[in-house]
Amino acid sequence: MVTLFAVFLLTLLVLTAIAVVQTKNLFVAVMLMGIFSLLMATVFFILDAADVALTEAAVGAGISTMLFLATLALTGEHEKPSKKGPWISGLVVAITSLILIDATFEQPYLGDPMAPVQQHVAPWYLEMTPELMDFPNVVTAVLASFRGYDTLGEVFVVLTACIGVLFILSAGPGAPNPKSPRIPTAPSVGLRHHLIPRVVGKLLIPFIVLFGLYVQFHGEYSPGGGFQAGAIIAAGMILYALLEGEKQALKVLPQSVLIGMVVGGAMLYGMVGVVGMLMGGNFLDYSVLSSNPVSGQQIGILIIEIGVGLAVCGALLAIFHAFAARRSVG
Amino acid sequence: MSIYQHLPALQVVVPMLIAPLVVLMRGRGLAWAMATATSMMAFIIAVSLTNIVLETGAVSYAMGSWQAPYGIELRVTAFSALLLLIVTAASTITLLFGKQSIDSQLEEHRQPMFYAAWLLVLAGLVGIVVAGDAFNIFVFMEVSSLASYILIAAGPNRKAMPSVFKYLIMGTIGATFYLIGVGLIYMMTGTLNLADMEVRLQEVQDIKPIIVAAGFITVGLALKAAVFPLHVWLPNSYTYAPHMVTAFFAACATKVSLFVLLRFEFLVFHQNLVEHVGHFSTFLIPLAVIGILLASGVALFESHLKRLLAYSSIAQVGYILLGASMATASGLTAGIIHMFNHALAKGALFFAIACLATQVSSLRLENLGGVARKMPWTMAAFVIGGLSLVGIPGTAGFISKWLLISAVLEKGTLGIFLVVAVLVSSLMAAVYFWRIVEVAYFGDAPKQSAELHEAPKWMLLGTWFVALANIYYGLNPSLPLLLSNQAAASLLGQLP
Amino acid sequence: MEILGLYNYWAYVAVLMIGFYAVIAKSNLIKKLIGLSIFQSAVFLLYITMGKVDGGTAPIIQAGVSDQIFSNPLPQVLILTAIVVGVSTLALGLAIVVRIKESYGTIEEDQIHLLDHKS
Amino acid sequence: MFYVVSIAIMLTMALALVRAFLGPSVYDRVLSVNVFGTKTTLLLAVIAFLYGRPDFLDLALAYAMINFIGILAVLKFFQVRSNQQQKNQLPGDDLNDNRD
Amino acid sequence: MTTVIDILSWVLLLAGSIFVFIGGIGTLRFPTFYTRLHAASLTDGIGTILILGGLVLQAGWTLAAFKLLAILVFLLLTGPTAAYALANAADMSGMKPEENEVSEVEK
Repeated sequence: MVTLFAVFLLTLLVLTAIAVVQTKNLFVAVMLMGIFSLLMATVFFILDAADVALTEAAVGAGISTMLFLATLALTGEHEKPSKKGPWISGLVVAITSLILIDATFEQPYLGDPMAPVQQHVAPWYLEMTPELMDFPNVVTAVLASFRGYDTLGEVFVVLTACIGVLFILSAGPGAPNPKSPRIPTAPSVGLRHHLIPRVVGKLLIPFIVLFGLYVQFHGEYSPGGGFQAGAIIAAGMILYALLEGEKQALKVLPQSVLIGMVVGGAMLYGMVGVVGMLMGGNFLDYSVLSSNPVSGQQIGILIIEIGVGLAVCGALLAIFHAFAARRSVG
Repeated sequence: MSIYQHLPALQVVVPMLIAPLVVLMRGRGLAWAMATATSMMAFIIAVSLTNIVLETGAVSYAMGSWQAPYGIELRVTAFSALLLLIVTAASTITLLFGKQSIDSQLEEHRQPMFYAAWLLVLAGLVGIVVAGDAFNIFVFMEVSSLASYILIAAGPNRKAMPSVFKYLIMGTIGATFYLIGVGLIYMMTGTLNLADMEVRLQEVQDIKPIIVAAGFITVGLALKAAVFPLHVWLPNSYTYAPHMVTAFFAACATKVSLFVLLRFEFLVFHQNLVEHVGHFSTFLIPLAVIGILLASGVALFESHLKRLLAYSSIAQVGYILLGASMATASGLTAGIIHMFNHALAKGALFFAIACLATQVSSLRLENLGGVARKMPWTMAAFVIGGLSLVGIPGTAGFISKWLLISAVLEKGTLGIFLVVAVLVSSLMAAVYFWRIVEVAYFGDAPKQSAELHEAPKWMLLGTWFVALANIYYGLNPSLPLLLSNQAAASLLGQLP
Repeated sequence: MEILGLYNYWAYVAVLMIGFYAVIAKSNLIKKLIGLSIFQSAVFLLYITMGKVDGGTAPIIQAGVSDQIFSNPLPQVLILTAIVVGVSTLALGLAIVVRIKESYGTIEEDQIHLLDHKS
Repeated sequence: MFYVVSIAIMLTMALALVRAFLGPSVYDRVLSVNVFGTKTTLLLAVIAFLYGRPDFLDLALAYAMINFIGILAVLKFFQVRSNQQQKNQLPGDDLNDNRD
Repeated sequence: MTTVIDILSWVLLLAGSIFVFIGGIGTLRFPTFYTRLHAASLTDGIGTILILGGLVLQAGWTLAAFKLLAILVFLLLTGPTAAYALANAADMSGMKPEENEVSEVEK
């Protein structure tokens, strides 16, 4: 029955994707992308991927939409009709999709418990996590420890994106002056004139941050963890910037502090690995952090999740501010 | 636990963890000094790893002490050692000698982030090279790609932005294709570890998802490696990037993708897909040959020096691929050693161009009349690099051309055609270099030439260092030859 | 139910190709990035689909409940990473688009092409 | 029973989606995104019960938050845009120009 | 006792679904933006209360009930705010309630 739900939602998903590509108004496309992300997240949830659903909602529907809107405010929202003939692209796409569809017929059915994926490696994680880590969320265990090196790489991808956006937007005619960072007037007003959203929004910000902290520190027991928490807290702080204006938000959390958060978070993660190395284990081996390997794992995972949360929150906020503080040119 | 056991991890971790600190460096030249020192450290680690690999064979390292396939494995073989040497050496030399060029192209307040991105490219590339896990390769591919977009976007010309956007789109498509391929393999085998994949694929060989996965991985990595006809992002990106970035990328960026491609083709797919060798060769030999000839042809008529060399790079990717698609020990050795020799030749050429660029306003051919009379040392180094690229005896390029031709000749009649193609393209290379040399040595000086001086001494030193390395490894190719031989043997290890 | 067992895969192929089409056929740079997002999302769907087990539940072990079947945690971990990579790429791409708009005055690829060849 | 509720919510989602496709004004699209977001929150809450895992209600809460922030971001976008138009366009130019 | 609570909760859930669905029809079928907003936001409010209320009865005195109430409070605060903000934005942009659908066609 629930599979049928997924079928229904997937159909909506495909229709939404078509509508996104069809529309000529980029703002509409971004709104539909928000719906697309929500649908995708719901499908993930139905397919038992609670952590992924949380991330997709926070990142896809939340952060991406805001980044798109901040860009649209600078670039305009109308797509001009392209003179490019769609035929060659259509052909490439058609051939590729035929190949992929053809391959699906030899793939295991949805939910097949005998599929190779369910036989190898994964059962080991499910079996060993309670024993080695002593907490219930296997996704967190795999993310933070068994494949912690991937997650380290992921934190550095975020760091790279943050450096990149700040670097790219530090030049050009719309860049804030490097000597005296002057914030443009238009976005700095915030939503001061909208009393009701402002009051309600300000009322909710502490709860959003609190919820973010809950997601951060409860990530070993329920869906969540550093990345989701970072995205949620960043969304809360972005709400503050929307309500009070960029100027005020940057006064509370200046870019230098945000960069410090990113660097600090990434370093914290890396340092846990290095400490593990110094204490006689391999890089990112948390078992050696304490005399008891299980509590060593728990300490290590707690610290690196904090690092992930700090880095992601700082990076997403810094990226958002870099867009929002830019003057629109021409 | 001695430090030597941790070297595979340190190789990646050192540049990666120092990169965020570089962002915070505000003093004059401090960011540069830190990045250079880190890069040197990475080079030293690469040298010691190479020694260990030559002594004891492949090294494996379990991240977080979780054994593969449950944890992530790092694996350094002779092949990866060679790549590590290329990448870290290219980064170190360009950073060490290239400061003046970077200073002239980038405002000081943006430099800390630039150098941090540089270290992240380095960390990403070595991360790919030492990774033994298919998904980990994807993660580090993204670290290095995102950071390389930053470096290219640092180019002063406004055209840098559209070219880096094109690179971003195509690079992401390539990475996503790779991810689809890995997903399909994972779906059918349940593992992500490359060595484990090799074993478990035997049970499910020749079903469609695996064949499709092989196709997607090949196409995705070919996109990243700028294999003809998926090269369209490369010329503009190389042209408008800062000169030192071009020198760095031309020496190693596409080769790392080729390295992953070869590892997948030979280690994962070869034993497990019937006729895979045949398919691989039939697909790639024509692509490689057309790529070599077409790119060389375009270079013949190109007048912007950097774009000319960028097209030549595409042709060189074709050589590497041609060697590899022979699927014989000699062919692979030729392809692999060409990675090394091409890095030397292109490094010298782009270094010389950076020297030129400190003096002349435009790198178009018509602007360079008589420049050799004012900058004799720079142009002499350029000529050495050019000779090496053409494959004149006594230079490193000759070694790889020689090995390539002898490997190709083993193929019988087909080989003769291929030899003709290689010779024709070498001739074309000679012609386009002659065009530059002719203009630079015998051309009429443009009006403003009175102001021209020789390039800064320090940069010249770097240029000559690389240029002389071309000659050194042309006369004494034992180290790269040894590594490529071992690499080829390990790639073909289990083949009958 | 048999035939529906592959529906997820078809949906992923459809979404993948819609995104791919937008990336290669559209001239507007933001539309390309939107297409890229769709394209990457489709891969997420592929991975999550293969991890589902019939009658399973999310891989978070419940205290006091025995004999539970869990879906596969590994694809979920991979996709968490991939989502982060996706949004990072998107942010970088948007920053580049902003700079292109400032220096060219347009975000249409064919117009940028024209401007480049005029100068 | 939970099935009936989820089906009703999903049908409503479909209806909101149709409204999002049809428009006609941009505000209609924003409205349907909002409706869609609330319905997703409810659907998640119901499915959490359907799966017998009420600990997943965190997700529904997160969706509600993100949805709200998204709507305010859109509001801010409208405000910035109308500021720009006041600056850039001739007075008397219609601010409600949603035409392509 | 449990059956009474069960029946009550079913009634609430069913009523909630009906309201939500009616709201969906209203969003689709009403002629102008403001009427659609009206349909959506009003039924959103009552539908949310009923459905989440029904779920609370199902959950009993657990952490889940507390979370449901938190969601309820959150939705009740943000729903009308979002509706107000939207109406305000539309109004500021010059779209007037008395206009009929013909004048606001986008494409």
